[in-house]
Amino acid sequence: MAGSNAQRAADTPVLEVSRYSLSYATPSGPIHALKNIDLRVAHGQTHGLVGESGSGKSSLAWAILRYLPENAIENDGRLLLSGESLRDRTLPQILEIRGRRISMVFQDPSTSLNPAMRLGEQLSEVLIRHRGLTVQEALEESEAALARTGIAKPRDMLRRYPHEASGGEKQRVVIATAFACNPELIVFDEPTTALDIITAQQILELFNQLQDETSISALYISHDLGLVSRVADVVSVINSGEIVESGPSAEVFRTPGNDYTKALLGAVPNPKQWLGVTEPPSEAPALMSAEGITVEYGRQSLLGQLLAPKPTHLGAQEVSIEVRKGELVGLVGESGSGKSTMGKVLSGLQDFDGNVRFGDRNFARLAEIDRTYRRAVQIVFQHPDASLNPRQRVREILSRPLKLYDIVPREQRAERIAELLEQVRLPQEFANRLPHQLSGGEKQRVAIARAFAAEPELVICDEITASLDVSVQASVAELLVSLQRQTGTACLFITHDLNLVRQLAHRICVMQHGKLMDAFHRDDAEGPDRNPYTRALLKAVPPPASQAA
Amino acid sequence: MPKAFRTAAGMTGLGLLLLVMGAATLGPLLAPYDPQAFHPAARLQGPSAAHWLGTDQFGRDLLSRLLNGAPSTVFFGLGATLLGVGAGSMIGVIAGTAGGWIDSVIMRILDGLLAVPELLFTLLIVTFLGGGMGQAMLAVAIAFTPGMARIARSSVLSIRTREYVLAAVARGERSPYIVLREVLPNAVGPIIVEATIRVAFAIMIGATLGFLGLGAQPPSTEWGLMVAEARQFMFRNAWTVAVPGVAIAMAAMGFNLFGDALRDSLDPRRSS
Amino acid sequence: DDPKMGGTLKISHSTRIATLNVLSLSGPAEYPVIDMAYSGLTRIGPDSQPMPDLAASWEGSPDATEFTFHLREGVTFHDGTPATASDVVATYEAILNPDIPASAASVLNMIDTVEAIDDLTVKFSLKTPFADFPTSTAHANARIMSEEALAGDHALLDTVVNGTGPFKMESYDSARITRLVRNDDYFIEGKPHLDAVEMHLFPDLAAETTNFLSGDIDVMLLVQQADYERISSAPGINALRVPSGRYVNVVMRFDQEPFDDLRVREALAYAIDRQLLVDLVLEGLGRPAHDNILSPEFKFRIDTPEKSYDPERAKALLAEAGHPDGLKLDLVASNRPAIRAQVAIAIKQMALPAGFDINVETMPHDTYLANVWRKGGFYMAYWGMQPTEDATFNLLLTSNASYEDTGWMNAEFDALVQAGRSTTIESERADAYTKAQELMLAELPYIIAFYEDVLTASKEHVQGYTLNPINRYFYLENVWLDE
Amino acid sequence: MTLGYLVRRLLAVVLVLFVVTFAVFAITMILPGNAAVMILGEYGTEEAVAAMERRLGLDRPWYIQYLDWIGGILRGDLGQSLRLSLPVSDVVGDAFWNSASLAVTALASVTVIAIPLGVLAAIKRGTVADLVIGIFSYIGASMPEFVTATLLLIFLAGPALGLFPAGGFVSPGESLGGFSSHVVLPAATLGLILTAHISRQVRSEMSEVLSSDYIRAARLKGLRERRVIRRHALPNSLAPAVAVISLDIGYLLGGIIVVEEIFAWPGLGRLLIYALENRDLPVIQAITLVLATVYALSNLLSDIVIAILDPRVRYA
Ligand SMILES: Nc1ncnc2c1ncn2[C@@H]1O[C@H](COP(=O)(O)OP(=O)(O)OP(=O)(O)O)[C@@H](O)[C@H]1O
Ligand SMILES: Nc1ncnc2c1ncn2[C@@H]1O[C@H](COP(=O)(O)OP(=O)(O)OP(=O)(O)O)[C@@H](O)[C@H]1O
Ligand SMILES: [Mg+2]
Ligand SMILES: [Mg+2]
Repeated sequence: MAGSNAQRAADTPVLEVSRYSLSYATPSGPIHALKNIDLRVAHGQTHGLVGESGSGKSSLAWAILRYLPENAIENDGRLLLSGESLRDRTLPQILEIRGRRISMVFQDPSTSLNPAMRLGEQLSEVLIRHRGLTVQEALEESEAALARTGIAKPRDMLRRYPHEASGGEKQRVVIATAFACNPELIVFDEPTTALDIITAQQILELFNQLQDETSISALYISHDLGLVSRVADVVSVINSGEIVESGPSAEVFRTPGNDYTKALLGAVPNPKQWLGVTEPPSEAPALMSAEGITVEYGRQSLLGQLLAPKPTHLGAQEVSIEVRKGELVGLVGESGSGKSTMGKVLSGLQDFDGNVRFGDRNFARLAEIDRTYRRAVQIVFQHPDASLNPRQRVREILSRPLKLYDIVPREQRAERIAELLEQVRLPQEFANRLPHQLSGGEKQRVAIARAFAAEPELVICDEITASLDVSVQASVAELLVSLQRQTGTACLFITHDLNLVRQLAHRICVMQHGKLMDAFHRDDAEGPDRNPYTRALLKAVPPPASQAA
Repeated sequence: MPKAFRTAAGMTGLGLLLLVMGAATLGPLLAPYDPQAFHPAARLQGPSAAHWLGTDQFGRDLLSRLLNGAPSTVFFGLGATLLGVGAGSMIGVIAGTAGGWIDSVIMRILDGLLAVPELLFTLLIVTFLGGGMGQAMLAVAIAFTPGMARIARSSVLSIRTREYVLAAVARGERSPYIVLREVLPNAVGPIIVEATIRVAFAIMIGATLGFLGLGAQPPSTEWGLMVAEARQFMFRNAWTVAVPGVAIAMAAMGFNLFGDALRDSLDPRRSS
Repeated sequence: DDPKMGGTLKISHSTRIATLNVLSLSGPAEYPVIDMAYSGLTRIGPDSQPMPDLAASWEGSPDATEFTFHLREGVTFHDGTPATASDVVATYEAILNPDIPASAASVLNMIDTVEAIDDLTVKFSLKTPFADFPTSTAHANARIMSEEALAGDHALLDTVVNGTGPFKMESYDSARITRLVRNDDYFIEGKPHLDAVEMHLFPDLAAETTNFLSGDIDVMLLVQQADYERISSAPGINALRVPSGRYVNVVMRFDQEPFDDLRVREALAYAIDRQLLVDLVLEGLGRPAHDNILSPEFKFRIDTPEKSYDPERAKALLAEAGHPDGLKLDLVASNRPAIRAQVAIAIKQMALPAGFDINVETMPHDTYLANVWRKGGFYMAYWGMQPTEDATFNLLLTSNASYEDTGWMNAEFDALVQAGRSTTIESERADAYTKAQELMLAELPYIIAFYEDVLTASKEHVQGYTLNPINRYFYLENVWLDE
Repeated sequence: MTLGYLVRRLLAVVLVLFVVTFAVFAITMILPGNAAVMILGEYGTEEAVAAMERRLGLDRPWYIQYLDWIGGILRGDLGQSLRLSLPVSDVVGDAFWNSASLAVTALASVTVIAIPLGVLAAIKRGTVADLVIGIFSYIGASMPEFVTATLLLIFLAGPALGLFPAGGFVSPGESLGGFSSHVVLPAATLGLILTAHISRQVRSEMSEVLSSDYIRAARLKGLRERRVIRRHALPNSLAPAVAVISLDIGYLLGGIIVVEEIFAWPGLGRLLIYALENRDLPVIQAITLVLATVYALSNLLSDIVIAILDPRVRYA
């Protein structure tokens, strides 16, 4: 269907941006967020806007909606909606346009919906505002609009509060709101990023379906090339505020003309491209095996039970996972499926029932986990900002494991720290820095270095790339693999990114609702005996951009 | 200087604080007269060249008394807060790090103490301790303890689940290292901010106790007491009341503004 | 002008009326209430002499050991029951009962027996001669209560008032207003003039003053020195300044160092500028005293030599007593009322040049009562004026005084006081009291720097309002409103 | 919010109160001086004090006194005031209603003034209005009640203006006008510091809400600013404001002690000071109980209000 609407483009584009520049005044000088942007969205067309974090995508959206912060400075470039200049409008006029002629869908439905208002009111208020309906009419209309988004019991949903709906349901409400007044243009700013893969896939399908039905033009913003390739007719690639390449999406993806676009495409994980340790030691003996691990959250003291009993909750149920020497095992699953719970159990942070066997020793609960085990199993966390003590310098952070386990004599510590920094490809001077003086990727490298400093046998990586940019993601993943190759350390790699894990892992375990659903060798990923849930997951993953096109 | 202090409010706070702390440390040396000396010929006068801020009932120089009373007033606030914050943080940190039943028991007791309004609590304690500056200070400290403990505990709890602390636990670090090096240095922020604002509050409570006759006692030059002693002359010479009254407000305001600026500088989300 | 009848008199006061139990009450605002509601056998008049009250007349035996009182006829309590001799007997028996806390007990403890001769005659036999007995029966806490009330639950005495005074209790709210209304059956024909009296409580002095000046309060019971000038100069207000024998005294224990040495006590006496003290602390509303516990209002008061402020002499005396480098002392004062600490602080400053380095320690009144009063060695006390010489001496200074707090214990002094009370011959009494005062001034058990005037104020339309220097008798039955 | 939750909360309140009374009782017993000494003052000879102690029942061992007192409480009898010779329930009951009239007036006017002020400051962030409100709230938050009260007395009740009575109380039942003129200054004194605090909190909550994604979303729906503020922002910033107000009630209950003393308001605060000075234990106990109960209940009430304002909050 992509491209089918492109032919029907009317003469006047719905949106025309020309020579538009925007900068933000800051105490340390202006930040040029948008430079001479030229962009046209034709009638009924979906225009994708792709770029890294900070490239200026949202800035353009705000500019179109005339919702700029006070420190924004614009040049005299043009922003035209169906030929009418948006920049000449007074605020009351803009208020008439917003929601009626242009509407917007945001990244995170849980923050863009008012927690204290029923979903029905939030949907119907645009209808009341812009179409002058009565409350009753607006509610009926809302119900119909919600039904179109595929919600089973729309009347019921209208009466709920945001916290009573799932992320997917909330995003459907937001989308229904955006389509409610039949606007000329809808701006989507990463509408699926905050959702889990399967839901994201459904939302994407919904978008395509509604787009077909209404032929409303859309500006679709995303950092995910694969995703944009599935919805956009035309795509523009933006880098540091400049549009570096623009054209029909099929062309751009197949034959990227610009280096930046190429780099962007290259950084997208491709499951077919094996990055892992070349010799998967599949015959190696089990290093660690977790057997029947169950974690019950919310257990209370006797006093607590008396005063304020709360229900308990199973974070993991009878999960068994095995990691062999030198192996990289991927652990995937949607949000809340219990991946981190397993990571915490195995790194000795969470009490459990069941048995963890490590080498020839058994551990049946948290209290039995001792320092020998802790030294041998290290963990790296998701958030680079939170995983380093903000008050310790990199040197101190890296020297801790060396000191604690007496890995090298005191005199050689400085030298070893330099080595570690080199291994994670950071300059030696970084030893003197404080965490806030590092970028996210650099912080994550320090965290990895700290884990490897203890010379562990197993490293648990809990979503270590999730909060990094695509390009940085790839280099961190690559770094991990190269360290693994050098040291022979085994790794449990927790992630929700199936494409990524298929590039790295020898074996993959899939979790859902605290249970282990599936475990398979990477080669069997598309095999016939896969669990249905695994299949759904794999299907939901956007195929890498180059293939989609 | 952190950005939050470069605002008008931050600068005012810093200025007031410097003024008040200066008075508290150097005040007695700067006083132009003996604060207790009588000048019978010049009693209950307004500001004059000889007595910049006027004189009281005994013809004592108000400026000298103000400067002389600065240490007892300000250090009362600091001392009471320090004691209360110290004890409270200790309890809070113990509860927060120990967890389990120790935490439950401590929290239940704290809940109990927090059920009594703070000034009432202070009054009860100070009456039973027998009044006086030291007693009042202890009472304020005791009254502050439960609130501070709660703040310290929640601060510790929020730090305790940070990933770098988890990393230290997973690495096999021993508890003292985790508490002293990983948790505490990062948990003190909110505690210090709260403490600064509480100094203002302690100064106000201390002055109130002095005013009620339960805190500082004559011939102390504590500011609340000065207000109390001067009240009977307030219609004859409003200066006798206004001078110490405004001084108390300024001291409290200094700590309030400073505390807020400190909070803003620690919390970028709040800085405007 | 002829007194006009009717109207409500509003009196403001700043201390609570906590109880109406005649036997034990002691608050400054409680006295006017019982003075209105109750009568004693006798009452102290504005001239400080005993005057008839419930007793129309009385006579004593020449040796002053037997006194007979003749009650008025036809007097009834507010509830209508007749007031007779048996009520008087019951009241005095209650006062003397050791199980009942009674403030008048220490003044009346010389009573041996009290008996009703008939319905209207009561006879007292005393253990020891006592010439001032009719003054003692005027004690403010010795008002006559009904036998029935005394036989009942004593807890009721706190709130239920049934007296024979000119006003009846109408409502009693200890936190706000106490209201009394005219007793139409009062035993003095034509009195009281007022329909009602209201006592309004203002715990904050500033609030009280402002309300008196700008509100509808008619009488401000007690005026602070600081406000006196402002109040007296306000239009439409009569401020009343009654010279009184009320004093603040410095207690120096004879049995503790360094005040066991007379020279040290004298040194301190010379180190105080008494006129300045009056000016600074009392705003001039008092008279310098030169350590005589008896003020000029007392009949047998002697001319007292003046002690001028003489730090040099004080210093010399200190040196003589073995303190050539001066003395460091802790002087304790309770914080209520503030005058105690003020005098202490003034003394500290004045005595500096004489070599006294006095550290004033002020403490809350409860702590003071529990820990210092009658225990400490050097502290500030504060007493109201007593009705007689004998009462004054026996309150504090004789060896078996009720509140003996100096450890002076002088047998000669005791004998002189005893001699003064046991005769009714004026010249003998004058002689005994003169010698007693001379002895006291020589031995210097207390430093008494000034006598404090009693200050009160009323609006101009209030007529006939006066009070007694003892500040326990208010004669409100004479007051009328000229509106 | 379930019934079970409410019952548990109330039980916890009772438990807390029990601990509080026990502590108060125990401490009074350790220290020198008692009601008998205080009643008799300097006229208390040893015999008189002993007699008074017998009369008041203070000669019994402390635990007997406590058990006796607790027994009374369980029967609904708060005992007899030692100093005022009236049933505690009468004394404290009257004072309670008087205090309540002051506290409610103060709190109501504070709420009415502070919330709009805070909202205004947040909307007009960075403008003169915001600055003025900010200055006002810092000054307000830094003045102890006794200073505010004294200054108000000098300037508004003093001889120069004499706008309001300098103290005293008229019950609203007697004369509403009289009550109003008397309540102005004490309520203003109490109100100043609370207004300062609450408006500051509302401002910061409101600012935070105004910068939230859902407000942005609401604005981008083209809604008028009035609706954005009233329907979207206000309810969300009110819930935290209610939490602050309920905490401030604790402060109010403390402040009332000083204010009542200065303005001669015959409420619990003044009664408390009087009872403390006189070691009138049953009254102290009763007032502590009443104030702690009011505080606990107001916290509970605020939790209920918050649960109504914020549908996310659920107590079980
Ligand atoms: N109000 C502002 N003041 C100053 N700089 C700003 C402001 N808003 C955005 N910027 C900067 O402008 C640049 C573009 O930001 P923008 O939010 O448009 O990026 P983006 O492409 O949407 O990124 P992301 O994918 O992370 O959402 C960034 O460098 C950002 O830091
Ligand atoms: N400390 C805890 N107390 C109670 N419940 C918890 C706790 N930690 C996690 N849970 C719950 O346990 C379940 C599994 O959580 P877990 O963090 O293991 O998920 P996850 O797969 O790592 O999800 P994500 O991808 O979002 O990180 C979730 O429903 C979560 O809400
Ligand atoms: Mg963006
Ligand atoms: Mg996780």
